[in-house]
Amino acid sequence: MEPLINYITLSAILFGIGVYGLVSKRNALRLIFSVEIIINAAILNLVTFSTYSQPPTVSGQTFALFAIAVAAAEVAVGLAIIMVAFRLRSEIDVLDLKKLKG
Amino acid sequence: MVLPFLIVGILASFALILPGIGFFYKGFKNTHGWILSLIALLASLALLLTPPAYSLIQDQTISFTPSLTFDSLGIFFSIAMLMVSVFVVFSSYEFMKKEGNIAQYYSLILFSSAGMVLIAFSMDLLLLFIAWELMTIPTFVLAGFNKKAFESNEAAVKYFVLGTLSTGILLYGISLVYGLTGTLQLNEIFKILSQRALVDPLSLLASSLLIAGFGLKMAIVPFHMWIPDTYEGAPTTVSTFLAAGTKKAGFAAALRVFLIALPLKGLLNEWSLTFAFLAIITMTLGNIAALTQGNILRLLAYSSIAQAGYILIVFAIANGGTKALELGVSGALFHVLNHAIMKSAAFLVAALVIQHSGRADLDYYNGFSNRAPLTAFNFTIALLALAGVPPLSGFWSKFLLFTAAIEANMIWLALAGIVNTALSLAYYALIIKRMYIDEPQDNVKMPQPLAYTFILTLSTILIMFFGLFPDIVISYTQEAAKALIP
Amino acid sequence: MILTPILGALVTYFTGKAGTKVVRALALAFSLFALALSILAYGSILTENKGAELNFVEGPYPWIETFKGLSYYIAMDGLSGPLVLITGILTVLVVLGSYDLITFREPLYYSLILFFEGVIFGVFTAQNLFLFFIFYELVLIPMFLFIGIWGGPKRKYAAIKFLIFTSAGSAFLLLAFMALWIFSPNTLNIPELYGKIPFWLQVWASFATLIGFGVKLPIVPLHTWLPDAHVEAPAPISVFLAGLLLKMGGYGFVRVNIGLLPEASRELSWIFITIGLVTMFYGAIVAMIQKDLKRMIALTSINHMGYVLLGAFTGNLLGLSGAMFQMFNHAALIGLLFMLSGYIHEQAGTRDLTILRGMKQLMPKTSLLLIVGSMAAMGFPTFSSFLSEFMVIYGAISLNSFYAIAIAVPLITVGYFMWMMKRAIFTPSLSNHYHDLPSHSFLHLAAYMLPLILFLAMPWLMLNIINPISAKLIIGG
Amino acid sequence: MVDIAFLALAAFTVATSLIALEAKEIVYGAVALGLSFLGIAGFFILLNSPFLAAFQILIYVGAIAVLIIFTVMLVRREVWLKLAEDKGRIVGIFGGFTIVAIILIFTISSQMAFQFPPKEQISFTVIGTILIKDYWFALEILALLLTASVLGALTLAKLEKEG
Repeated sequence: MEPLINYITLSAILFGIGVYGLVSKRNALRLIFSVEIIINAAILNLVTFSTYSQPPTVSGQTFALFAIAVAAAEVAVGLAIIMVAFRLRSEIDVLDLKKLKG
Repeated sequence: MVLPFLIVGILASFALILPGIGFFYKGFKNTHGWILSLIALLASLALLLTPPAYSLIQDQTISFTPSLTFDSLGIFFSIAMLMVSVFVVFSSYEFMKKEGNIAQYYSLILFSSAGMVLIAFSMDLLLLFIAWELMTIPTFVLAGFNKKAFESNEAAVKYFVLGTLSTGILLYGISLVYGLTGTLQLNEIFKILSQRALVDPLSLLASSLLIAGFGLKMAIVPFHMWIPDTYEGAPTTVSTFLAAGTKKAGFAAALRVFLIALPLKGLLNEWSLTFAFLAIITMTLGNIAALTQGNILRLLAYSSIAQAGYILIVFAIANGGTKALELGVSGALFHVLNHAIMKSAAFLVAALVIQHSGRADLDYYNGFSNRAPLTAFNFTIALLALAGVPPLSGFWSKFLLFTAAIEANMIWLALAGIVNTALSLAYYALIIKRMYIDEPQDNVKMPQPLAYTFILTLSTILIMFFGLFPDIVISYTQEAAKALIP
Repeated sequence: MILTPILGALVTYFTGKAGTKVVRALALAFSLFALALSILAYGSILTENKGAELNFVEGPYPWIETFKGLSYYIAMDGLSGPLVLITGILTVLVVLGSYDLITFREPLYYSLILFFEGVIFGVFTAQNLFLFFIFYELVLIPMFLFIGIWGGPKRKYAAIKFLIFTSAGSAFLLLAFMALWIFSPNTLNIPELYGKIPFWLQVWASFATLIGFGVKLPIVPLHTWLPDAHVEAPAPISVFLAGLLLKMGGYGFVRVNIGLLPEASRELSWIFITIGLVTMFYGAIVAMIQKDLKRMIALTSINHMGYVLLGAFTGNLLGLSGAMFQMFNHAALIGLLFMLSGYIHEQAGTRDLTILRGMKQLMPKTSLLLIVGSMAAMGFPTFSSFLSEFMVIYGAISLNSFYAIAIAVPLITVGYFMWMMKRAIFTPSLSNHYHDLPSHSFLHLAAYMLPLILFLAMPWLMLNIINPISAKLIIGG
Repeated sequence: MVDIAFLALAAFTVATSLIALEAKEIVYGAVALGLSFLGIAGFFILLNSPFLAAFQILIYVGAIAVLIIFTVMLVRREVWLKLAEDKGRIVGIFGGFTIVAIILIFTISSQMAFQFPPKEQISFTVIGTILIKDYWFALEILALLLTASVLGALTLAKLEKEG
């Protein structure tokens, strides 16, 4: 087995990729991709810590279970919102959504 | 201990029944949904306000699960948040006259309220997280509820992306806390962490991530960019719910996590400075941005950011000794309650105007006092209370917070707060000026529907009552503060 | 006592639909009732010679249990007595004076006037710092609306400027009071705080109150809101503004700085006195070059309030009593001048001193009043304002003979009032369409002079009430 | 030290997530995202959590990824298929690296960075016990949450009669 740091590094990299996507992408779907990658990094963290904790506990895995289910619910709602957006207009580029100025 | 279950049970069952009725019973009307959801909310509120509820606080024997607590802090937050829900539902009556999907609208509000109540009572990160999501997910839908309007949809998209981001960040922070301690119970986390000789640097990272995660809801400054857009675009009653309700839940969660699980000696210094810095930035930026807005919703959104800055003071003074903390927590709780009332009232006036005229620009408010005298008066009171003019309720809570800052030897923080309060009076006064002094473009009387008038007058009465007799609330918040501080 | 006008305000507002006559009558009735109350109170303090003690004490009733410091505590002593009296007088006169000058939205106007009166009573009688602060802040709201709704062409700007300046000032005040509260969490009742505040805190609090009260007074670098507010406000409101609002600053200095922070006031008195002198000179000199009659009068009041600051911090009986006396006198005389400027503006259509002329022929009654009022403002020895200015200057000189330069100020004042009168009254006019005052207005305006003459003839009426309290304040305790 | 399986999986996951963001065609991006979820499931097996792995494949790969792909395909007829030029790429890369660096700095300075997993492992069946014993309430709330989100999603996705 690896030392813990390898897993944390991996999840950190995934987090970083998510942040990169959030900052640089301007498409609603890609933004959702980025956020999903971040959530996955967090879930990976949870499971890792669950296995590595001393003495071992499973509450991390339980949490991961819940988190996965919640993420599914969130994505369902998010995609419904995207569908509405799609219906309203064919463009869903967030830059174009900038009718409301920040 | 039964009470949280009962309340969540009531809210959830009504939330489940509503769309069921709406689906099967074709004659389902706005009035029905309105009455049913009001019954659920008022019943829950009544349960929280009855004396037996308080005797239960002492009785910790009946417990179904260790992840819930039933303390005065939770009761206080639930009361404040349920009040907002009542306000919102009450005034939605007018809004929903024109909309479809009535049952779903009320049901989602009830779901979200159940989530807020649960957040206030959770003592376990898992439950807190689930409750957080139960509160958040329905609001995504609510923000985009007006399916035919671009603005509403844009608001929903932005809110959704930022909302899920906060979920992700929160999850990451929680995972680190879990990795450090191997447990999710807030009490246990504190116990385990405080036994360690050294403070693990990871806990610093974890708390920053948690600040960011909660901060997205609380409207703290670097995470505030979605707020004005969303509040402007979403249906205004929903904006009320977001600004006055779910934001408070963010504070409830943050108070629990930061004051119960993470008040570590080695961390406190970094924390207080970070939070003090965030508080100052948040209030200053919020107030300055509010000064330049020409849209009432954006103005209120920025002012709500500024108000979040005041509440943040409580986290900044965690290092300042028990007395300061007690003052601070009690001030923060009071401010949460006040802000819930004042902000709801202010947003609801905006909602009323938008429904009537479709206009959210400030120019429409010129000469408003002639067109809708009672509404204008109620609005004025709410704005003055937001500005912290004595002896309205908003003054006392700010006063407690600033005093706490002085007590904790952070006079500069108190000074920043006071200067900001004076600054904020400027843009509130500008609105009052428009309403009472400027000439209206037209002198058409604006209808003042009964539901709105009732709720606005009620809020005015509450603001004045809490302003003249703040003792009632403060004695309670102090008790809650004592419960929270070990 | 405070409740009467506030109650009156509510009643007046809700009878608004019954027509303006009813509203006026009601407002007058309530203000007369309040005046009667204040005369009674004043009289009983005077006759029983209890100026140094607290009379008509209400409280302290604990208001907020958890804030130990805050209680409802109201009382009158020799310091508040004259100010309460002049508040009562001015309110009646302002209500009377508004008949001609205020012509729209009367219900709101009169109810705000009564509300204002009640709050001012509160300021002058509160014996608890918090209570004081609450009333102090509350004054802003009616004043903001007065200027904003019934003001002149630039009223919006003036109202906002006024609000921002004064609310920023009170922010400092709040900070000072909070610091005092943290130091003494159990009470903020003024009588109980005497002599219990450590010196370092006194110094900090003094600086905070210097700004806080200084904005209201106004002291010189913080005065810029005043001319704008005065010029834009309608004449009756200018009377309130100069007659009562400015007094809040002076009252605050005496009550809080001299009373609660005596050591710091003594040590720092040179700062306050310097600022007072600067304010006097500035007010006098700038008033000299004004073209607008009303703006000139406004700047005069800055000059006069400088006396208050100077007198209050001389630290001797004469100066302090003089300052208090000056506040009372100034309220009456400035009221007359502002009302006059209002009438002149209405009748002559201008307040521009370069245009205004020949009032002697065209408006004899007005001219008479203007001469009399100017004499009072100059400190001419026929009015009690002479007495108070004399007391202040004498007190200052006896402290340090350098302060003798203060004598120059009345000279400047005399100079520009003379110039004004020569210009406006005695220069022959070019046109002749001005109308003189109706005689009821003349009577009403003359009523402003009553207290000035009365208290010159019988200064003991005032000094018997003031001297005990200033003696007590100077000895400390 | 480092397991080959770990390395390979890590490379796979990182690569697929990058492709998910960078693919020209958003459909390929969606597929890559699904694959990256699959990679995460692989780590769960490496971490002795087969139950979680199964769950991840079921929900994330089986439901979420498929849902996303469906949405993408549904909407693909439209103009927004091609991405606009991404302007903030350099800022984005910088932001990503900063986050990675911060997390790593904090982790390396932590005592637990070089921990190894304890010898004894708890069977995943314990999860069931915990769910029933400690988190039954959270489970119920989760059920509520799912209902709420289904309700919300249906409300939004439903076509209104007027169009």
